[in-house]
Amino acid sequence: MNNLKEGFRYGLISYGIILYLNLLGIPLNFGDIVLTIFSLLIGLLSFAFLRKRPNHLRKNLRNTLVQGLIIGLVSGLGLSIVTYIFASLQKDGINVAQVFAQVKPEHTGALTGLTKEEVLGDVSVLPGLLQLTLLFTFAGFIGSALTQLPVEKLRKQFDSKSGLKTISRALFVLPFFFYGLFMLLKVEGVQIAGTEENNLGMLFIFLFIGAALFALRAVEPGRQKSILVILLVVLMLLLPHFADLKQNAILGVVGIFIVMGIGLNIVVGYAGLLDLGYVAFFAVGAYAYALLSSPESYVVLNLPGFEGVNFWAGLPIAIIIGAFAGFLLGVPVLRMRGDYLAIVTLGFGEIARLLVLNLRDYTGGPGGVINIPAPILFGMDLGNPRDILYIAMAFGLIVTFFTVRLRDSRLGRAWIAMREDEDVAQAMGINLVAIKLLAFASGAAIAGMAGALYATRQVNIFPDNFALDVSINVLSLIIIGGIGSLEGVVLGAIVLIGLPEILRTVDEYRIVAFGALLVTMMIVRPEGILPSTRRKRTLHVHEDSESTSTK
Amino acid sequence: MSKRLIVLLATLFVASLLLAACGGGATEAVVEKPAETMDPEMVMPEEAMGDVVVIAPGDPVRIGVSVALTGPIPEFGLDIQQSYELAIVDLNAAGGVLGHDYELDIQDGACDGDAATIVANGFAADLTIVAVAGGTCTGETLGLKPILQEARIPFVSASATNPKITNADCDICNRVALSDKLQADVDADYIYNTLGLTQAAVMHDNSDYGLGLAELFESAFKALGGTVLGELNGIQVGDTDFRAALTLVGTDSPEFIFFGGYVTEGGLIAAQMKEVGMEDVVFFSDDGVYGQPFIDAAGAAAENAYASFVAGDEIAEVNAEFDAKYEAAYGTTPDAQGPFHAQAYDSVNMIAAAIASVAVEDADGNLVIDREALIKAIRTTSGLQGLTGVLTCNDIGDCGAGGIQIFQVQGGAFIQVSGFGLD
Amino acid sequence: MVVLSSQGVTKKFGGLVAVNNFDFELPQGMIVSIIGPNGAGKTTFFNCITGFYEIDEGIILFDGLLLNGKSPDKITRMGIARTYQNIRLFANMTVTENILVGAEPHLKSFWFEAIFQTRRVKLEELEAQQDAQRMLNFVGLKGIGDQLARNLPYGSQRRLEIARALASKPKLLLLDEPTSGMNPQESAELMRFIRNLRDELGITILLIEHDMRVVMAISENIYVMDFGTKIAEGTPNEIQRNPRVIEAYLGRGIATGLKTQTAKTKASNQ
Amino acid sequence: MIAPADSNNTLAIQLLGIMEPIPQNLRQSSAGKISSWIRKNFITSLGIFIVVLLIWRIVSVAQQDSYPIQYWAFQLINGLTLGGVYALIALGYTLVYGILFMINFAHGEVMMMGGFAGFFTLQLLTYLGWTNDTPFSSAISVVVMMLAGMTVSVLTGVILERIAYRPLRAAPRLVPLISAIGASFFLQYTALLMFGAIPHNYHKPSIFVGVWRIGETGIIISYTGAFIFVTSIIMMIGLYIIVQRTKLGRSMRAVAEDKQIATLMGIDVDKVIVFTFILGSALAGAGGVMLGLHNTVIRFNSGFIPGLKAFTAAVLGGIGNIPGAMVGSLLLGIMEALGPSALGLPTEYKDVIAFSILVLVLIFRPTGLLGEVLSNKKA
Repeated sequence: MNNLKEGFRYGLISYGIILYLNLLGIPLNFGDIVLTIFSLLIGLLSFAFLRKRPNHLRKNLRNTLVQGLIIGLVSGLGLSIVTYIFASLQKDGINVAQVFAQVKPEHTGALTGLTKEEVLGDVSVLPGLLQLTLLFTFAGFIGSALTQLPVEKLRKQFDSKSGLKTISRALFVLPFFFYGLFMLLKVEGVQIAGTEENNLGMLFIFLFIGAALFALRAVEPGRQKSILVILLVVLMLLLPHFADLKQNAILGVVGIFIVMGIGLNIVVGYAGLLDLGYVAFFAVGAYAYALLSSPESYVVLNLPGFEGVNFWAGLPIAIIIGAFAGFLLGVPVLRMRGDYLAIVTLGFGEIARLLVLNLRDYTGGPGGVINIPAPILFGMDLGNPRDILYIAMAFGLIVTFFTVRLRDSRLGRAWIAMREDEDVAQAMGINLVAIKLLAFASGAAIAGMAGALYATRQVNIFPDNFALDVSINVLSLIIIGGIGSLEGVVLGAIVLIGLPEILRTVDEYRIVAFGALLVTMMIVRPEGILPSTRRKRTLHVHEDSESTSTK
Repeated sequence: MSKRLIVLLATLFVASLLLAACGGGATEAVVEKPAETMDPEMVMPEEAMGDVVVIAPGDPVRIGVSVALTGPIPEFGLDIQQSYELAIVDLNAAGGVLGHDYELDIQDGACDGDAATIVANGFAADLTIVAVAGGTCTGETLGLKPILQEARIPFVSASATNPKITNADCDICNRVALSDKLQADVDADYIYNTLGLTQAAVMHDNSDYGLGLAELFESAFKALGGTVLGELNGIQVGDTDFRAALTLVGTDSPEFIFFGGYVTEGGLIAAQMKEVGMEDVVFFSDDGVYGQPFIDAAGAAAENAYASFVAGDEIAEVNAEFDAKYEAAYGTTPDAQGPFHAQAYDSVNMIAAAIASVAVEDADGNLVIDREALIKAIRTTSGLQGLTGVLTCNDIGDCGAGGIQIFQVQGGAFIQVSGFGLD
Repeated sequence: MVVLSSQGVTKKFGGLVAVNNFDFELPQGMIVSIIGPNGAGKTTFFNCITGFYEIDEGIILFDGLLLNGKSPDKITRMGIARTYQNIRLFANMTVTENILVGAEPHLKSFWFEAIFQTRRVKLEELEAQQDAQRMLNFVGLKGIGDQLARNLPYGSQRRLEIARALASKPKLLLLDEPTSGMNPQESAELMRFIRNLRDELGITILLIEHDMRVVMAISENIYVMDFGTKIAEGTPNEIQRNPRVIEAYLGRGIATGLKTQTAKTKASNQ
Repeated sequence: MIAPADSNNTLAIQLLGIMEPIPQNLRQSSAGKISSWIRKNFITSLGIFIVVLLIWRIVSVAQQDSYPIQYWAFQLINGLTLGGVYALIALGYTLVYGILFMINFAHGEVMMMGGFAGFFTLQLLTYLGWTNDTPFSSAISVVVMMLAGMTVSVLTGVILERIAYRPLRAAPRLVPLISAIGASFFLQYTALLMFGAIPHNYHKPSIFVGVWRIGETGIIISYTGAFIFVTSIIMMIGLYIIVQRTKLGRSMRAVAEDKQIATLMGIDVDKVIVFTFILGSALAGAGGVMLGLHNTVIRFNSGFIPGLKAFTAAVLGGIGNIPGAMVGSLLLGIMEALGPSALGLPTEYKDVIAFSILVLVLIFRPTGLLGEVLSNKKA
């Protein structure tokens, strides 16, 4: 009996997930293949649930198979009942979509194999639902049967030395493989499924960069590594030439976020100051350059004889003003700690945006600043996405250089000491005021730099571009990537900024997936995908030592 | 449940969502396309690279769409998108252009310059896009503008009304919507001369559209001799309690409130006015507020509120036909969804008419469209019959037909109270 | 010569007077202990010296200079270093890094020099690293410089904390219950080590200690605190015989119970 | 470059060289007492300077355009209502923070879910004709809506805790915060996909349609506004009693103090935490429904801005402190309502004012108005 109960519970959970996806409108957007997808999912769920049970239960074949059947049956019946209710309502002319926006007749049709007219007409949905239930039950059964495979044994075999060697070799080769795939798309006549070759190419680029980061980490320092680095750098430098406009545009945004991530990493990762208002400095940099350069800005219009600066003159000004803003905002928060610091910086971020929005006589208000000139170097207009990407890459390298040098200096040590224990750090003779302000100011200077680049890339900037979600994105990307780790910033930016751009056409699903990804990552790998080695140890020790006091 | 199990579930979940995100499965398998259906860009005649778009026989003519499916006014965006789709269905039913169908490449411009930049770069990179319909909002359209101009792709916006959109320097910028300047003038004139109100309070939603219109209205109303009390007072999109702001505005005892902004906030302001002692104050707003969603949002308080909107001179019949088709296809009336459907339908038709006028068939049976000729053809559109009236572009790309008319909510529906169509 | 002196130091927390009118003198090169029951205000007095708490009344002088109102980092720079009762290392930094942080007061390079790696920075870092190695050797932590501080065994963590304090080359070292949690053997070893510090480096040492064997064996002068006030002062012999001290420690108990009693209280926190 | 050997370094000098060398010649500052105080308490002086500026501004504005006293009273009432809404959400924030020391960033979304549940219940009840039938049935329908909203919010909150927070209980602060941010996005866009992007408009049950007019003063109180204010006060008191007086409240406080020891005392920590989430989410659900009734609109992002403001309010009052959340919320509401007219600014500045007040308060009291006064240096 216990057995059935357990299976029933798993079944309900599976049903919950299926129902959620159902209400999210997956049948509507997928059409007929939705049944295949759902069945696969049920199979996977059944497999996952049943594999996790203790060994003696898992080994019991009959028990396992029965549970698998129950899981499939419960979710199948559950979904059928709901679908039947929806179908009846729809037949009665009640628009279910007024409550659940995605539950339209087509949605019901996709689940039952009928057309919209048939659902609304007098064709019964019951045969379709029977088929659905049977399919799910079968899927649950197969999933449970799969648990009997000797997975552990296979894995053990793979984990042996030769397996590891294969992996590290694969890591070495992977970036080149993806680069190859990307280039293959450029070859005349070659097409890879679907109409979105552009997005597929983009995906290969991201895979290339990601794989390159992993490969670099896996390879021991030495001649091998130097060769790898040189090869990868050359490929990276060539990349913008092969990519098309949209790909370069997306990479450009990713680049700008990488620069910002490196800056915020100083504040949050090294100095341990939780800053939720980082966008303020980004906005300051962007507006500083925009107001000084756009022929339609308040400054240029009201200063007689002033025609606006070019990008290379505006950039240092933006950086300095950004740093100054960081210094200024740093002063009042010197005494605050933890969550109070977080909310005050968040407040500053909002204040910055709202001031830009409301001081419309000077900033252009909601109308923004338009016609911001492109960077010009030796008479060349560098405003196109490819050149912007090159500039972003250059900026990334420069700030990485600066950050690494700072991190390894006594200032970096002082930051990390402060993050570890503020009081003791001060008792060691560290001037907390100075290093906190330095952290804020250097982070802000980098954001200012990114802001100027963003402004010139966008041509027009608006206050809405500097909302809270920018801060949240940057914070999330350094945490997903691995806080305190510079490769992590790159990877985080690709995962959180780049990938969603590919999926932009499919609107809101990407943000739901983004939210789910953040939660999942925090549970699975709180230290990030590519953690800095030191940080990784912190988080795991915290994790396994629940016995230490939680102060 | 163990932690790892949760983890696994969560992973599955993400995976399935991502799968969902991939839509129809753009990345299902790697296959090599047969040579005869090669990508159009590959068969482009070498001597004409960049200047013309060559479309192989059987391939569609592709029009990019930037539309606000997310952001502050997704319901308007959806309305516009559905109208674009209807226009394409009608055009293809009428035979397309020289045997080629039209096809839309719909992207979410999110009512935001940021998203539009990426969308526009995508269009610029895709050499098969001949023209763009959109964007929905002013900021979005300004984001499209520099990139499309560089790429020589003309656009026609259905709903971006800010005066900044079109100017003499931009030959690819066109719109069917009427400029806010015109709207502000008509509104001010109607209020001052027809309603006889002179004491105004002006509010806005601090968006480029709402604030821009509020400022234009303020100057137009003052020019007529009216008084604008106090400063322009702004509200924030996303807030829902505007009583404090309205109380402040109410201290000056205005005869009416002019609100520049969108429908949700407009509806809430109209409703909350009654709760702060402004029962007798007239609510007057703009084309961002016109439509059924306003009446839903304001409820009973919507009665007697005014909104201005575009109305053409000979629209009734064609519009009824369009409304019927729309309802059949999407299950709601266009007016319940948003206001700009007629403009959206017209803008695609305008693009199609221009394409039809410049497209030629070459010796190999390919369709050839010259980009510069298309830009010129759109700009010189003249006398095109549309849902909104007769479309004729002026030299800076304002092509809107009809005129701004005033509507009032009477008995739970917007009733036209000025201009053509009234006898 | 007196290194550290206080006159009338008073520190209040709300209604509670943690340190009350405390007068204190610490001659150069001596090892002096402060003892007292839990909550007597010993650690609070440490915190007053190191600038952690701002004192409400009185003055503290170090080398003839006023410490009142100075921030902890400045006081450390003047030559006072300390350790903590419950070890407070930078747990996620390596052993060497911990010591380098301790050496902060002697590093003079600026952050922008670090960016361009000027010769001065390189030299300074090299020296600091070598100093740190020497320091590790001195405290017997040779060869584990690259380990994370949190992974060290307890005794080594204590040593590391002292090493970190020593890295600032202090004139005065404040040790807050250095032997707590140690067995007698380790304690004895630490005592020798502390005496060496004084003898070889000439560092004046102020101890808070619960273990009476340690206190009596090592101290040259002892201050006894209870309820924030000084109740006795003198050499170990004098203190052992002072009836007020015995009463403060044991209530109305007897002197022979002293050792067992302290053994019980030693691990508990203040 | 060596900073001058002077103890009176300004911030700027400190910035140039992080650490000054050990002073050779330390001497007492010769400057006057005030200037030395300012130097030591630089931040506080900055705060005082800003406050003086503010007062000056308020006085000069008041002389210029003087509003009648009724106006201020009216705005005060508007502010109290607004604050009441913030309070319902802020109480949940502060409760969870008080027990778990984590910012439940998704709390606003929990409220939004309740608002949707309330909306659909209202639709159903309107269809059944309850809402406008008799005052009694109308009142019942409000109660049913509230219950529906609370149920859905509680479900959301509990699932959230189970999936997104429980596995992270021992992790460092940033980790649950990011998880909560993820959950916030997830819930928001789930609502967007499930219920559509289009705003849903509440139609008030008849019992709530109407306003009180106070004499000839022109002051108007809407029924819903009064309802919100009174409910939030009652809920605050109820919550306070639960936490301070009941056995469960004692367990909650024990868990807040030390989870390990609470376990040793025989307290089921998981249960207590789940209960905390139930309480907080129920409040949020009630808040969501009331917000919907008051402002008549709910949509997928309805939770975000109120959530942010409520969070601000909770911090303003001292996060973790129940009366503090109430005080902070009301203060924030009042500042938003009164601020623009008091400072002579257009209404779009209300959020600037709100966030500036937050910063200002935290400058003087780094742990909020009623937050426990941790000596900012713990030994």
